[in-house]
Order: sequence, then structure tokens, then C-alpha cells
Amino acid sequence: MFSSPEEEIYQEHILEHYEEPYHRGHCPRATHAHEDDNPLCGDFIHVELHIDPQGVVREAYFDGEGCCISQAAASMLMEAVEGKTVEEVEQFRAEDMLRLFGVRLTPNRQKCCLLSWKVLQQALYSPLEKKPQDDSPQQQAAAPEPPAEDTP
Amino acid sequence: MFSSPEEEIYQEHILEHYEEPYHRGHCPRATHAHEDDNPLCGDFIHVELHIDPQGVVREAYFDGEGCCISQAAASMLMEAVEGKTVEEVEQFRAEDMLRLFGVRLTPNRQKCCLLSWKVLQQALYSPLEKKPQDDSPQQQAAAPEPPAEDTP
Amino acid sequence: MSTAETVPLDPQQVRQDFPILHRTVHEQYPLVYLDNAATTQRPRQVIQSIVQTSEQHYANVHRGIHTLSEQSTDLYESARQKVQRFINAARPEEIIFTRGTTESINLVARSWGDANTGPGDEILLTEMEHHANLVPWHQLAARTGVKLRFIPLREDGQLDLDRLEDLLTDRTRLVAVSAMSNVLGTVPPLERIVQAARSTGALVLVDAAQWVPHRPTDVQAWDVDFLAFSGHKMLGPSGVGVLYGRRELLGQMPPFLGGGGMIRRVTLEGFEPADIPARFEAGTPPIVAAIGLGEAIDYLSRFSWEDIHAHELRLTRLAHELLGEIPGLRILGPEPEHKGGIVSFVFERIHAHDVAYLLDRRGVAVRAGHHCAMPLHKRFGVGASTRASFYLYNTEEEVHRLAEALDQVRQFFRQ
Amino acid sequence: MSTAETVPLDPQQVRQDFPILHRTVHEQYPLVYLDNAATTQRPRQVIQSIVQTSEQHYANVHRGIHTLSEQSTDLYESARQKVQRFINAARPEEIIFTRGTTESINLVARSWGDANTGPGDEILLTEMEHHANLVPWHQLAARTGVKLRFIPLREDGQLDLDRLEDLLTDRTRLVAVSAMSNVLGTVPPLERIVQAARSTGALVLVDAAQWVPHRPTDVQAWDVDFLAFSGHKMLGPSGVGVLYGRRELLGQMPPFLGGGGMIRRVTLEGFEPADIPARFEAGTPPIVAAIGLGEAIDYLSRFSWEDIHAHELRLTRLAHELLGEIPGLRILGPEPEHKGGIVSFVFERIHAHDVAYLLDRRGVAVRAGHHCAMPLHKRFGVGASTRASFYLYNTEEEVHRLAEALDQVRQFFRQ
Ligand SMILES: Cc1ncc(COP(=O)(O)O)c(C=O)c1O
Ligand SMILES: Cc1ncc(COP(=O)(O)O)c(C=O)c1O
Repeated sequence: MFSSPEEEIYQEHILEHYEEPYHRGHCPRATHAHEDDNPLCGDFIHVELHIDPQGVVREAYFDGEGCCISQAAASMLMEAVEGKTVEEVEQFRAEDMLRLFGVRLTPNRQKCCLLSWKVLQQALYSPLEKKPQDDSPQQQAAAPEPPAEDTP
Repeated sequence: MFSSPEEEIYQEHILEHYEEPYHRGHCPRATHAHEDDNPLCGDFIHVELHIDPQGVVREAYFDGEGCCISQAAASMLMEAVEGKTVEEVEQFRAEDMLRLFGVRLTPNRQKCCLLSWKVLQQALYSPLEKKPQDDSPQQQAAAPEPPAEDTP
Repeated sequence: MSTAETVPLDPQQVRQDFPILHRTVHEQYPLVYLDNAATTQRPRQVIQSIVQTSEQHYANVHRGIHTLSEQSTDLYESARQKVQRFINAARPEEIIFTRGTTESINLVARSWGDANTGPGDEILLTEMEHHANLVPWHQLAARTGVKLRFIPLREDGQLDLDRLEDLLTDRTRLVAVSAMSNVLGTVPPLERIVQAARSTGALVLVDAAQWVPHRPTDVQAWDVDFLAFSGHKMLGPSGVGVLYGRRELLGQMPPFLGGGGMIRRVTLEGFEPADIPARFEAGTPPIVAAIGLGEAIDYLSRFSWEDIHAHELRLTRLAHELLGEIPGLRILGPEPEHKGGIVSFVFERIHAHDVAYLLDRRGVAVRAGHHCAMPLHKRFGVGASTRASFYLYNTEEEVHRLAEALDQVRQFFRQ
Repeated sequence: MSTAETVPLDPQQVRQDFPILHRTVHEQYPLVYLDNAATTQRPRQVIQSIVQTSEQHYANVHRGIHTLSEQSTDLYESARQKVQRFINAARPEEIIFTRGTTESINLVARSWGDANTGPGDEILLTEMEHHANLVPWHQLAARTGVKLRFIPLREDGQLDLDRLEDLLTDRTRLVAVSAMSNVLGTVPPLERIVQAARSTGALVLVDAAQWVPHRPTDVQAWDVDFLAFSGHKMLGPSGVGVLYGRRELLGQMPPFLGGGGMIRRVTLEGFEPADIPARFEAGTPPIVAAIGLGEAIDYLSRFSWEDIHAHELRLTRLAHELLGEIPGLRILGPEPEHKGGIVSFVFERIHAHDVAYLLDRRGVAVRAGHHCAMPLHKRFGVGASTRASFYLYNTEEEVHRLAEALDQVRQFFRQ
């Protein structure tokens, strides 16, 4: 069975997030939302946020499909950002996401882990209705594209 | 000095043809002529023939520039075809030319040797003035193109 | 086309020739290499050929005057002749060395395609093509306006040829089809497709990347116009591949890459291309790799195609049997009798990447993803699949190891 | 750009690393390999890298999930980083692995050229270019109508830049120039050319096939847009080369070859290309060769560029001195101070092929022909020349051997 230390990336807390994810589903009072996929492995993540007028992320929900890493990472990320300000979430960089995940990943699995983080960063700038607050330009290239994977 | 057997391709009879070529120059009563080059080594050969009404090659002359092999081969070929009928020259194939040359050549030097032969074959069908005898269509692809040489 | 005498195929003996198959992964697990559809390993004979060429005979080719250059030219040209005999081409100059299948197909698309297609013309492909036999045609369509059409796949993973007569018309200039799918292993009825193409005057290009390493190829008997394959999928080095093209066609096609070796004459005003095959081999070719490919052909030719096929079929049947018993696992594509040694599958609730990752943790190397065939995966409604693919050095024991590890994956995810 | 510590260059010691340099030709003659401008030999370290990758770490790259695939991907990407540091590119994704200089330049011509040139536009080349930096532009001119212009060569083999201002106008979209001529060894004043190009807004492509192996390269300091070179001319394997391109440029260029690895998404209707560098590396790359190129870079980096240059200059000076004494022999091109380690020459009344043939008979390997630079030969009114070219493993004794053998050739032909 898979009990040896090499399975460390499927640690119990990760499997738990995978099997019983935090806030998988719709955000009842969503103000912001974004969705993206990694076409190369078929994973996709949808994120909905409730950001209050003070710029605090009150609630974060996700939905999606994909490997254990991408789904567990999304669950952990939703849990982590609730209560944070938009600035704080902005400053939460790729390295921080990998640290939050807590397990060393090879480059190809890092991109699974970072998919939800990329979607979240975009979601901050994707209000559901066009409001006058729309002075923040669509953030470009905030999330570096992970190296392409394409199995010959 | 170069006296060892490995220099056999520069045998005495070849050097003699190179230094004192047979019929280098113009054919006084030329009826046919052709010229071609091997752009890859800069060699060129011009052939002039006097073919009599009975279809006999009375005289054969060449001119040109190039390596020892190509020039000696032209000289030997001019000597060999005089007195032959057009049919006989036609049937003189690449193999025969290499045999006439008399020394085993590597593929890259074979093409030097065959340049004058190619030009001669074309010359048979290149009368100097358009005459009614022009029923022999321009012979195509009679001479196989030797492999390209192009030194990187 | 192997006419020489062959020896019986004994996989255990074959494995002795492949140094890499004796390594372990994650310290303790012997490597079970089941990623042969992506690339194969090399026997010591091929590695030795690379060393020997480099240590004894290496120089640039194209008929330099000195000894080394003559030797490497001879070796390179004799590799071309080995390829010629291997696929039974009529002449050596019908063999163009490229980097691989991908470059071979792009060469046809850019050279033949740009010169011979336009709006109103059509190219017929299939829904199962590898991106290498898809994207170059999309690019061509964008350049010339030629339209792409597709032979659909049936639910069982075989081509649906019922509508072939609708799809293949006198507007079809080319039918470009894989001789074996790299995902499903499907082997389409090439003979029927070629006949239909001939009746409408369309040319036929065969993507034989997955076929040539495993089954006998005869371009003359098949009567195809172009055929492409890669050295690295048939025990040869990476970085070399082949385009076969019928002489009459290649001889009329304009050059693709421009540079040294492909010209007859160059001036500041323009250039005259050389004859084939030089016309399509601009620049210094992958000399040592091409010679190594010749060595790989010699190695493969020791065995009979019947033995190779029988062995791969045995492994494929065993895999279907054992994997078929694993709850929640679904095999994509046809039954073993109708395909090559490729078994792609999906788990109901476990992602392909998780499967491949955990298999690797037990030493079993498989691929996960779309295997460069996104339209095919879309057709079957899956984002990614896991693929095991066999070659002459794989054993039944390895298939058992695969099946056991897969069952452990299932249990790990509590399915 | 080598920042690590270096060891002094001792050619005798270096030769110990090159197995092929210890062979003889025509039985008795030790090989004197002076055909380095065509291709160089490989040290055992590079050969060993090929063996080791094949025996230990080989699989297809592009981030497969299993161990071997991860290892070969890591090795492949670390080779990219070695190249990046070697030419001081700003980012690894500016390094595209190709088959060689020829493919690199064709890539730019097809991708950038097709998208950015048309009638009324001009590309500025020089009269000394290798066919690899000439024919792709002729082909582009035929496709888009762009016009080619040429910086002429002076009688002394240097570029005539007097008319640069006439030739380089606001219609010039690209200046494509060799950093070192493969026939004359000429090193043009790149800085001046780049400055002039910048002032009119033209891009600059450098054919650095002959430069990169011998002199330090710094694409950022030089401020060039594209740079192309080949692995096989710098102790690396054949079948791999590099295109450097500025990120802003590459990032906007459409793909060249289509296939696996270069896409983000493919459907039956079309495709989205991937980011760089993947976008320009369709299909299975020359994996083992690219890793071997990384090893060659490590090998070269042991020595200082100063030492390598001083050594080659010493050999070139000696060759000029000794060959200058041979009656009827004329050296083409500039004095040693103004060029690389390349000495091309003609004999008044002896053809280059005869020279090369007879030198080979004494073990001395040189090239004869137009060296893929016909316009240059035409410019100097010669059909073919003989070329000796040096590298770090050549010795003064070998130059003496060359000169002696040449004098014998002269006597043989009774000149
Ligand atoms: C200056 C120059 N450019 C381009 C090339 C072509 O390089 P390759 O044949 O490796 O593509 C060469 C070498 O032949 C060269 O010397
Ligand atoms: C069916 C098929 N076609 C084309 C290719 C592309 O081959 P390469 O990557 O060697 O160019 C592959 C392999 O990846 C394949 O399986």
C-alpha cells in the first residue's frame, strides 16, 4: 500500500481537502468571479468572492475539476484568504501559495497547485457588474504562466 | 614527396592529359557544341564537335577550367570519341567513362570525371545552326545528376 | 520488409541490451518502462554506434574531400539506404532525413501544401490525429484557405468510414491519416482509405510515427505518397526522423528550409535548388543520429515482425484482462485485436495525473494527459487519460506490476 | 560570459580529451584536423554525456509525470539555462533549441519575416554571408516581395561600410549579418552596424555560427534581436542549434512548425499557441543532443576566452607566415588581426579539390569548394578555395604539417 514517505504529497491533510473541500460551491453574495483552466491536463477552477466595500474578502468559494493537488490547493486557498484585504491577497505571491500547500512539489505539479491561485488573482479584478469602482485596470501578466505541459 | 601508391588517381597518364591535353581549344569545323558547369566546385567544360552527315564524330574539342580529374577526363574523352558514330557515343554510358578514366574514384571525385561526359552527351543534340535534321528532341535527363556537393 | 534471417524474440534476452532497463526508481523499484508511445529506449548497439561515429569517423557530410568527411558521408548515406529498404521505398533519394515526424509533416504542409492548395480545396484528416498531423494543416488553412474535414471516430474508437464518400470528394487534395493512433492504438483500414483517395485523385500522407516501430511498412505496396516517422520511437536517437515522398512528387516540390546543401547555385539575385534528397536537407543534418537510426533498424531487423506483433498483442490482451477487473477503470478504444500495443484508460473519480504520479512511486512509468490529441479526448468526453504502451522489451510480469499498482491507487483514493 | 574559474589552455592536454584526434588516416598519417569551420570534434565529456543520458535518464520531455521524464526534462531545461548564461541572454525562454543555425534563421524568416515584411520593405545582408543567411531571405523575398540589399566586400575582405547610410534606410526592416565569415574569417564591426540599425529602427539578426565557438558572446551588451548558432561547431553534438530572440519579439511572433508541445489548446477548428519557448519547439526536440550541448558549454567554459583567442591567433599568424612563402599561393581575406582562425587560399594553377585531395593523402583534413558562400567566391573571382580552420585543440606543429604538405602539392604539380 501507499504508506511510504514518498507519497508525502498525498498527505492526510491534502487528501482531506480533496475529499471534503472547504467552500466548494456557489458564493451566495458573490461580487467578483473568475474561471480558468489548464487545457494541457484538463483541470479547471472557478472562483467566486464576496468583497465588501472596505475591500475585505468576506467569503471565497471555488468549483472545478482536476487532480488531487489542484482541487486540494483550491480548498486550502479559499480557507486562507477569507478575512484578508484585497491588498493582502494581491501580495500573496506564487511562493506563498506553494508554502501554504506545505509539501514540496516538482515543477510539473506546481502548476496544478498554482491554478486556483492564478484564478483568484484574476477574480480580484473581475467584478460581477460593471461598477464605477472599475478604476483598477485588468491586471496583466500578474500570474506568470507556468511552463507548458504537453505529453508527446 | 607524393610517390606512394595512394596517389594513384594522379597517375602519370592522368597528369599528362592534365598538362598536355588532347584537343583543348576550338573545333575549326564545329557542327555541335554544348557547355555546362558544376557550380558546386566551379568547374566548367565546353565541348565542340564536328559530326559529319553520316553521323560520325570526326573531331572533338573541349575547353574549360577545373580540377585535374575533370580536365584530364575531358581530354581522354575527346580522344576516345573521335571516329565513333553518334549511336556509339550515345551508348557510351557513365560506367564506361569511369572505366576509360582507368582509376577508381570516390563518389565525390566521380562527378568531376563525369562532367565532360555529361556535356558531350548534350552536345550530340545541340547543333550549332537549326537544321531540318533537328528531329532529335533535346534529350532529357540522359545524364544522371551526380549527388550535390556543398561544403558547409 | 526484413528479408535477412531473424532470431526468435526473447524479451528477457532483449532487455540485456538496454542499460536503462536495469535501473531502479525511487531507490528500490525496478523501472517498469511503459511510455514507449512517447519515446523508446536505446539498445547498447545504438549507443555504441553514436560513440564510435564520434570517436572514429565524424566530420561534416556532403562529400568533403578528406577521409573523415568521406567516411561520415558514407555512413550517413548508408543509413539512408537502410531506411529505404526498411520501408521498401523505390529509391534512396525518396528518403529525407528530418528532425522527426513533426518536421516531416510540416515540410509537406509548407512545401507541397503552399504550392498546391487554395480556397475550394480540402484536406481530409481524422478525429484521432496527433497534433503533429493537425496543427500544420490548421496553419496551412490559415495561409492558403484550404478547408479541413475530419473522418469521425465511432464510440468503439474505430474510424467511422460510413460517410467516407461524402467526405472525400474531388475537392480533396490530400488525405492525411495516422497508421496507428498514439492514444487508442487504433489501426485504420489504410488500404480502403488509399483506394478511395486514388479514385478521387487525392494524395495520401501517412503519419506512421506509431506504426513503423511495430509493424512492417511497405510504401510501394501501400501505394502512399508521403510517410513520416521518428527515430526516437523505434530504438533510435532523438533528433532524427524521416519523410518518405514519392520521387515524382518530391522532385516537383519547392524547397522548404533554405541554406547550405540544398542549392545548386546561389547569387545575390536568387538561387537554384539542388535535386532531391539534398533539396530538402538544408544545413548540417543530424549526422550521428541518422547513422544511429540505421543501427536501430539493424537491431529491429534481427527479429521477425510476426514475433514482435505477437508479443505486443499478448501484453495488450493481458493488460485488457487485468485492468478490466479494476473497479471504476475504463479502457478507451478498440479491443486488442484491432489495435497496437497501447492501452489508455480513465478512472471514474481519480485524475490521470494522480494515477501516473502514484504509479511512478512504484516504478511504473506511464503518461498522463491528452497525449497531444486534444480533439480525440474531447470526442470521448475526457480531459486527460493515462496511457501504458508496450514494446519488444516489456514483459508479462511488468503488466502484472502495472495492474497491481493501479489497484493500489484505487484503494489509496478509497474508491 | 564565463564567470567561473578557468584553467590555462594547453592544447596538448586538450587533445587528450578528443579520442578522434588520436586516429591515423591512410594507415600511417596522424590526423591533422583543420576543418573546424565545417564542424568540430567532441571531447569524451560530451560523448559521455550522450551515453549517460541514454543509459540513465532518457525519456521524452515536456513534463511527463514519471521519474525519467522529469529527469530528462530537468537536464534539457538546465541545458537551456547553460546556453542562456553562455550568451548572456536575459531569460531562459529567449533560448529556442533548433537543429542548427540554418533552422534558426529559417524560423525567423518564416515567422517574423512572413508577418512583418512586404513590398517596399528591405532586408540588408552582406556579400560575405553563408547560404544559410542568404537563401532563407531569397525565399522570403519571393513570398512577400521584400527586397534584399547587400553591404559589399572590399578587396581586403572587410565590409565596405562607406555606403552604409545609403543602404540602411527607414525601409530596412532587418539587418542580417554574420559575426564572422566562414570563408575569410572576417569580423565585421558589429557595434557600428547595430548602432546604425537602431538609428533607423531596423532589427538585427546575427549569424554567429562561426563566432560563438571562439569568442565571448553577450546578446544584451550587443543589443541584438536575434542570434543563431550550431552545437556541432562548438564541440557539441550535431542535430542541435540555438535561436536566441528578444522576449518581446519572440512573444509576438506566430509559430513556425506546428505540432505537439507548441500549443496551448487544439480543436478541430483551430489552435492557440503556447508561450515561448515551447511555441517554437514543436515535436520531440533533439533531447540528448541539447543536453550534450550543455556539456560542451561546460567544457569550453573551463578555459578563458582570452586564452582561446590568443591560441587561435597564434596559429593563424603562423599559417599566414608559412603559407605566404609558398609560390603561387594567395590567401583570401584580411590579416590575422582582423579575423578569426580561418585561412582560405587559392593556388594560381592548382584546383582546390586537387589540393584538398593531396593534403588528405598526408593526413591533413581541409575543405575545398565554395564553403556555402558562392556570392563571396564570385566577388573574389574564384570558383573554389581551400580552407584550413583552427580550434583550441590544434597545434603549431599541425600548421607546419599543413605548410609542408602544401609545398609538396605545389611541387607535385610541377609549379
Ligand atoms: C557562418 C555560418 N552560418 C551558417 C552555417 C550553417 O550552420 P548549420 O549547417 O549548422 O545549420 C554555417 C556552417 O556551415 C556557417 O559557417
Ligand atoms: C501518431 C504520432 N504522430 C506524430 C508524433 C510526433 O512525433 P515527434 O514528436 O517525434 O515529431 C507522435 C509522437 O509524439 C505520434 O505518436
